[in-house]
Amino acid sequence: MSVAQLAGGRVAAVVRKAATRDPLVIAAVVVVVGVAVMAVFGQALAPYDPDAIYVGPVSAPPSLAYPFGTDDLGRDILSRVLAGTAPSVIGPVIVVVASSLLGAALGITAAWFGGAVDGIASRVIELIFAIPGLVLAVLAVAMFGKGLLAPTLALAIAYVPIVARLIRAGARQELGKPYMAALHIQGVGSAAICFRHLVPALLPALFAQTTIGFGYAMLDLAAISFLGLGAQPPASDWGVMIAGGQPALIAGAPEQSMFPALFVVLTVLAVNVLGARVTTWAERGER
Amino acid sequence: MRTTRITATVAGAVAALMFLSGCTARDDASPNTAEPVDSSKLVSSLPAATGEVDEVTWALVEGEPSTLDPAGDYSLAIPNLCENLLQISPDFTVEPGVATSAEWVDPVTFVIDLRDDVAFWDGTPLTADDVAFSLERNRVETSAWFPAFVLVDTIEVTGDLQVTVHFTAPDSTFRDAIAGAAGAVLSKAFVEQAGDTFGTSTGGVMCTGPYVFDEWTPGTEIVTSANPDYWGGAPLVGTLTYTFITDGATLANALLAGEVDGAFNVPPASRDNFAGSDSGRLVLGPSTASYSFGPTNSTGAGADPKIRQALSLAIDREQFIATVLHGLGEPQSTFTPPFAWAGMEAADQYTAAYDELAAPELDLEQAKQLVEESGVDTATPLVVAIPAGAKELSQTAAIIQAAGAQIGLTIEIDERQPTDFSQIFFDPAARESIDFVATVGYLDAPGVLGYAQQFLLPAELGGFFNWSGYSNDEVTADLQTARTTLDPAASADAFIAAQQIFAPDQLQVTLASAYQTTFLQNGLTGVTTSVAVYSSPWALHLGSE
Amino acid sequence: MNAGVVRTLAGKLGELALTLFLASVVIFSAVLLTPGDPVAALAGGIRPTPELIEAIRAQHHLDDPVWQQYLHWVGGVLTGDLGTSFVYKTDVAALIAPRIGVTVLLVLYTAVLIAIFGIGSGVVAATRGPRADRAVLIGTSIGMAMPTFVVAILLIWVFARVLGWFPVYGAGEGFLDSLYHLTLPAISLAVLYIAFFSRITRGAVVGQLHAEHVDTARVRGIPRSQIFRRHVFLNASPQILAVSGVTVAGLFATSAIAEQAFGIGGLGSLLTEAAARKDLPVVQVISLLLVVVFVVLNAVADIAIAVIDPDSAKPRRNA
Amino acid sequence: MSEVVLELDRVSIATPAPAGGSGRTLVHDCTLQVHAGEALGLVGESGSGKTLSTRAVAGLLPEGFTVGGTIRIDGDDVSLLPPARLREVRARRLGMVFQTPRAHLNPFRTIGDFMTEALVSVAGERADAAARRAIDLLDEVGVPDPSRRMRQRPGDLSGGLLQRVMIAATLAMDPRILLADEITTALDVTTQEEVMAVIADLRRHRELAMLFITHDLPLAGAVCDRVVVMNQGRTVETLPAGSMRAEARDAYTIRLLSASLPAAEAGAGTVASDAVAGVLAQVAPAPILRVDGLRKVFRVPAATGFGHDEFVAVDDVGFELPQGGSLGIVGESGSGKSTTARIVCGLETADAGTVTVKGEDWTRPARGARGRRRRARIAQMVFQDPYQSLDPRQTVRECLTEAVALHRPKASRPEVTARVDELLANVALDATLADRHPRALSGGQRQRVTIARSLAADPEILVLDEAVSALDVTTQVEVLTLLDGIRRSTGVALLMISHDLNTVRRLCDEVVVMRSGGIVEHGPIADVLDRPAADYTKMLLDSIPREGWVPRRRRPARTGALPSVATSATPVPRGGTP
Repeated sequence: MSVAQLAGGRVAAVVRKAATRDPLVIAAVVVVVGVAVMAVFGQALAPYDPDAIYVGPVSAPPSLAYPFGTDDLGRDILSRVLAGTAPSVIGPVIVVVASSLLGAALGITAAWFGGAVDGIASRVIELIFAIPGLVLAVLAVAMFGKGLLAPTLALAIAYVPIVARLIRAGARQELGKPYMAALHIQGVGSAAICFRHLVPALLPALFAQTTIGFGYAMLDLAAISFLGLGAQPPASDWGVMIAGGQPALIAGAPEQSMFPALFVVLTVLAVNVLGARVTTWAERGER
Repeated sequence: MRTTRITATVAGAVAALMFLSGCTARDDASPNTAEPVDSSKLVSSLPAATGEVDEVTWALVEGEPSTLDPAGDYSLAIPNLCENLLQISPDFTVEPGVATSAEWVDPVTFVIDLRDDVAFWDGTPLTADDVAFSLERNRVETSAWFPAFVLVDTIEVTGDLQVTVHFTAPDSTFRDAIAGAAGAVLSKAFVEQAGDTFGTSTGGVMCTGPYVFDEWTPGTEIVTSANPDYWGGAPLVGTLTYTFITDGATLANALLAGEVDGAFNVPPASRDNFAGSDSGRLVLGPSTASYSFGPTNSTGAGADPKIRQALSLAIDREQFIATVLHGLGEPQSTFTPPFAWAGMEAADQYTAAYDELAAPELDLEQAKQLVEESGVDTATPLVVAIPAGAKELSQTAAIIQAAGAQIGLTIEIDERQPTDFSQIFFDPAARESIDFVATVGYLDAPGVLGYAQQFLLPAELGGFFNWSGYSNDEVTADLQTARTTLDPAASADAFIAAQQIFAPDQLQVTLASAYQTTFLQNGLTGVTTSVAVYSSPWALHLGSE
Repeated sequence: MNAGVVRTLAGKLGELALTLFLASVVIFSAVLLTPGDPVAALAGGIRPTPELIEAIRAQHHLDDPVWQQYLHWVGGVLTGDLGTSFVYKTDVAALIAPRIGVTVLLVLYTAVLIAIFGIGSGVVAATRGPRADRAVLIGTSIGMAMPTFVVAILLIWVFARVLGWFPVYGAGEGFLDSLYHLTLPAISLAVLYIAFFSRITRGAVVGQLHAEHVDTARVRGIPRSQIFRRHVFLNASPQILAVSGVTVAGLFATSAIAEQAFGIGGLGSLLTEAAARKDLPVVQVISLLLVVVFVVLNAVADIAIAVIDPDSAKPRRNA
Repeated sequence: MSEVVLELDRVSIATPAPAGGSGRTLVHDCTLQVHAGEALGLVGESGSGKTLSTRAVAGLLPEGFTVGGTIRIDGDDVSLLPPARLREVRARRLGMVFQTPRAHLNPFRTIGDFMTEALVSVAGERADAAARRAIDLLDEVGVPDPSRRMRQRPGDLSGGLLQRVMIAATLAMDPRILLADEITTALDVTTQEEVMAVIADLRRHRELAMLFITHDLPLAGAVCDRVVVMNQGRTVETLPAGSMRAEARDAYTIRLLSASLPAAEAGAGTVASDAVAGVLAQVAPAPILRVDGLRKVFRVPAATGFGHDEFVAVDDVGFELPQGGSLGIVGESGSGKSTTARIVCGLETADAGTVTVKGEDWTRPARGARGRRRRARIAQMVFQDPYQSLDPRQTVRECLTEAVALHRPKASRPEVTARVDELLANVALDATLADRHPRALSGGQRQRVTIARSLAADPEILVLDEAVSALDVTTQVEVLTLLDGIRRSTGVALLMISHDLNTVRRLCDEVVVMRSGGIVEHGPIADVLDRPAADYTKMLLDSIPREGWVPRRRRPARTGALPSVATSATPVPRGGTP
């Protein structure tokens, strides 16, 4: 059985279990699935070409034809929110996937070998930890110019220590348990101990951290776009739309900022709820 | 049950957020009034103030200057500090200033006579030495004002208060140029002493203007105060402080909340907010500013006049003005804006010629045909570069993009940081990856030749922005004649002859001219409200009503 | 002072020095990794002549070996010579110095808000019954999903458009006026962290409420308030302190968002602006400064924890 | 009969009721009376409800638990008292001492603070007077150097000393009755004796009544006047301590009594020693395991705060385990017995000495999985905590299949399945349990799974590291009987590590007594346990509670905390960009 299967099977089971007992989780799953659908099919679902100007009146309030209103160039905000989903979501996904993989690898390596390896790994973790994610992202922008790629990679690195610390602590705790000693004495190979016993034991914590990390990554990347350092026009993620709608906000047309903001908040909220509940259920299942 | 109640409450909270976020009724009228403005109602300056004001805070929309050296950066803080030899009036006529007279004594000799009562802030009297030094400073290639001096042979001090400039050829543009920042007067002793720090927050500047430089707190403000010994009379404002607000929304907030007393170039997007303000007023003035885009390469589609003409035909100017400028501008037929010659002797001649030019029109069919005729490969996307952070230009780019899409051209937008963006202007490599650059340009001093020389002449004759390799011997000859003919009428004839040839080629696709926008708190008056603010001490008459 | 605390202090100083050294290497190497020639940036928009290039290279030691450049940079930073801004051509110290005050004030203000409302609501959630717990849970769920800039523009909208109670631009002058001006920025920065601290506090307090030593105190008849103060909150405080250093240090970075939204000329807005303009010397110095703040605050938090809990100072032997 | 200070009358306790239902009743009927000056033992195995009943008296039930029946403290019905008064009654008349003193003292506050807190805030004494009284009390319970202790924190004191501190603190309010909840369970036998001696003294001097909760029937019998036996939430029987065996009627009580036979009676004539005598006679005396001059030193942080102290865990230990033989290693915590076992199994590396198994040098841990697998087919290990010994994510069958497949790589699927079923049968585990996860099994069942897993390799040596210590006494007997049976049927040699002489006597032929890393005594089980030569062995044996046992103070209490060797990693609090 591969790690992926183990992970998929377990996580799916836990989610299923959680959802049957908890309507809030159902709501969160609906939002997450909805956002995922928007990310994949956003362009197709958009009622108008998101970049086409003057599809409606300029800065119009929400109406039947333009449910979220239009922006300062007469573009349909709903279409833009839909089209902006993918760039808003892909960044955080890359950040959490990359940081989870790197962090888990680093944390497990440190806990597994201990001693000098642990010492070096821990120092690397502390070092990265000492540079706040936003600063690392801004530094990356200063070096490589604006755009989402550099901050995304920078955040992926910045998030590594959080995962690595968690996994290192969890792995040390797990490795200290007698069943690990029993497997060792049995002569089970290191790879088998690691991937069949240790990694599955750490997956719930990793999954929970991943959801929390996703939320933070989304907020951080949106903030970077808001600061004008991220997605560059005409590519427009939610952070850019929120920033771009500010003059209209002052002018009494809040929808240009608020609808994308609502989607950021809803997505993060749903992912957080899901992560928290899955953690609770996973913990209960373990005890 | 517990969980359902949480669901209900979270759902409720989200609904409340949604309610807040836009489903509320508008608290004022539709925000997109973009009524055109009657251009005859534009105001060049507000009535001079009569009352003193202790302190005025002025926001600089262009942001914090990198230097206060007039040769180094364009900042609206500079004209109140450092005067030019001649003064530009709000209506763009040139008047004596520090120089009582500045005239041609023969076709290649220009004599500048100085006032005898001008002193620097530190009390040292202004001498011809200082003026010669100041002009000489601009004769290096790295100066922003170098082009004005290309025909200068030598600069000579010919008296305590007289400087004589010798030319290699007559230069009809020189007098107007030194009314701009090319003629800024600096203290020789101070500049030499300050060295590299001149103009920086630590080094400061030493000039003769109506306001004295006090302090520059980087990131926060520049504080200046009235020069009590100003030769033209001390200003009524005790302390004039500049803050830096580049973000349009923040600026609007600050102005509407009364945190800032005034600003130039306020974003047109906030027009309705300003118009509805109880605390201050939006004043519209004439300007030379215009929105345009032009080619950056001698190869590729951008260099093809047909493509430029096609794009021009595909862009609805009225819609552009309504959307981007919120009605605060008007269509413009060529890159040289009419206000540039408003104060010149041959103004009528220029106006007549301008009126004969074809006004921009919308014709998609013809545009598509031109694209076809041009034979360019429409599969290759064209790249438009714009400076980052300017909402109006990113809207402009989006509009160009949409226009391109309508006539079968794919256009990409490359938003660049100020440093990267400025690279475009001096580094050919930086231009390679782009086809067009969209900008807002303005002429800070009177004169019609500026754009024409830079865009149309061969590089070695001063065509610094002639990146598309435009070359027309007739135009070149006419423009050279216009510059080297001191007789205004003859010079105008030469320019007009050239303009008739080059205008249709749209070396810059001009989209619209923008009015000068000024927001000022009620109770204050006296500022210049035309484009002359860039080169004249605009706060000299500022004060209370 | 307890031996454990001394040990923590000594250990922390060593770690601090090492982390700072490594961080300075990482931050310094940013220049080396940056594509393009720094000379172009240093020349700043002017067409550089060969002589000018030579002069710039010499002035900024660009021809020295990398390690010498590093030593030169670090030496400069240590002696107060923070380098020259690519954009402003002035000493970086002159750019940074006047902005530190407002950012520190903003961060402190925010920290106070977080402490009062975050810890306060966490304690309420943990001790005032399921109804309060639920209310706080809902509040923090939403709070944790509210990005700083969304809170900022909501506040601007409400206060600029509707209420007008607080200024929405600038940092004000003088202490009280500054506090008045920084209220909305501080709230916008605090919301996310209030939710975070509320969660942490609630978890820590609940954990201690069920701790066995609290049973001991209860069976001995110690009054509730005293149990809470001396046994529950005291024992929960290391967990809260542990995230405090990171949080306050992080605030220095995220203050960029509030500073940008409210037009405050602080360190954060300078950092953003410098990054946008690729003004690397400024970005480097501010980054290093933030790392220093982070390391120092974390060390302070660790020492505070060691004072409360001397056992935390004892290094554990790896089994 | 003297006055009743504590009375529980048909007390029942239920968990919080979920909406629309009723809570689970954990204690059905607990009835008992404690008279002034009397010591009443409350005995039962885990889950019998004895601790829950006691916590109900002290007011420490988790939120939402409901109590039925009547609890009277000194005649006052607690359900009728207003909350403030109830707190006062409990504070002044009850003293409670818990199982784990370290967890029950606030680690961040000093001993002095703990001692004086109730005196100041409940009794309203002045701080200096309270401090003087606290020092007197510490002195009374035999805490050496009390004024220095007042400034120390719990982390600086040993478990035995902490338990005395807790006892001293309860005395501050001069209570009528002491609730003692498994107060010696976590302590070594010698320390247990010290603590019990302290309590005996106090009771004599103060006429203190005591409710003594324990799972250890002989201990209760030795220190109490009467014993109440509790089973599955009900008090089943009350017996006079002196004549429990004679008067016990309830089947459960009798089972409990037979499971906890005092060591002196348990060893003689067990089947094990006979069988082994036979084995020894047939097989050549070549030992399967030989340990020589073993030494292991741990570095622990120095008490001064700088540098490291060396802690010698094992010092010059040597013994032999005959093929098919059984050797017990006994000793108190810190004696080095577990470290020795871990070195034998390759979980630790010795600093000096040799481990020889079947003539092969095993001193260094095996390199690589193949080497470990080869050794696994010779030596296997069973750990103390059966739950932690199993991967919580594997079912019993998955766990055993993994082990079988590992050692029989060529076996076909049906063969593996058959072997797993056989192993389950060997440990007498019902096949229906095979698809359960460890959390769904009882402690005894879990330990059977770990034993079955260790048998999967067909080992020749089984190392049992406190393998039954965590189990209830009746379960202990079952597991020990099972191990004995396995030994007889497979001829596996046993190396048994235990602090409990009683269990060692049940299973082993030979015994090694360790103390502070070294061997104190070594010999056949009957010789060592019945005719101990070393004083330490004698003291160990004397410390074991039995009928007629009187706890004595033998030596000054150990003052410092033992260096902790096996420390689990503490999770680091999460920080970062929240």
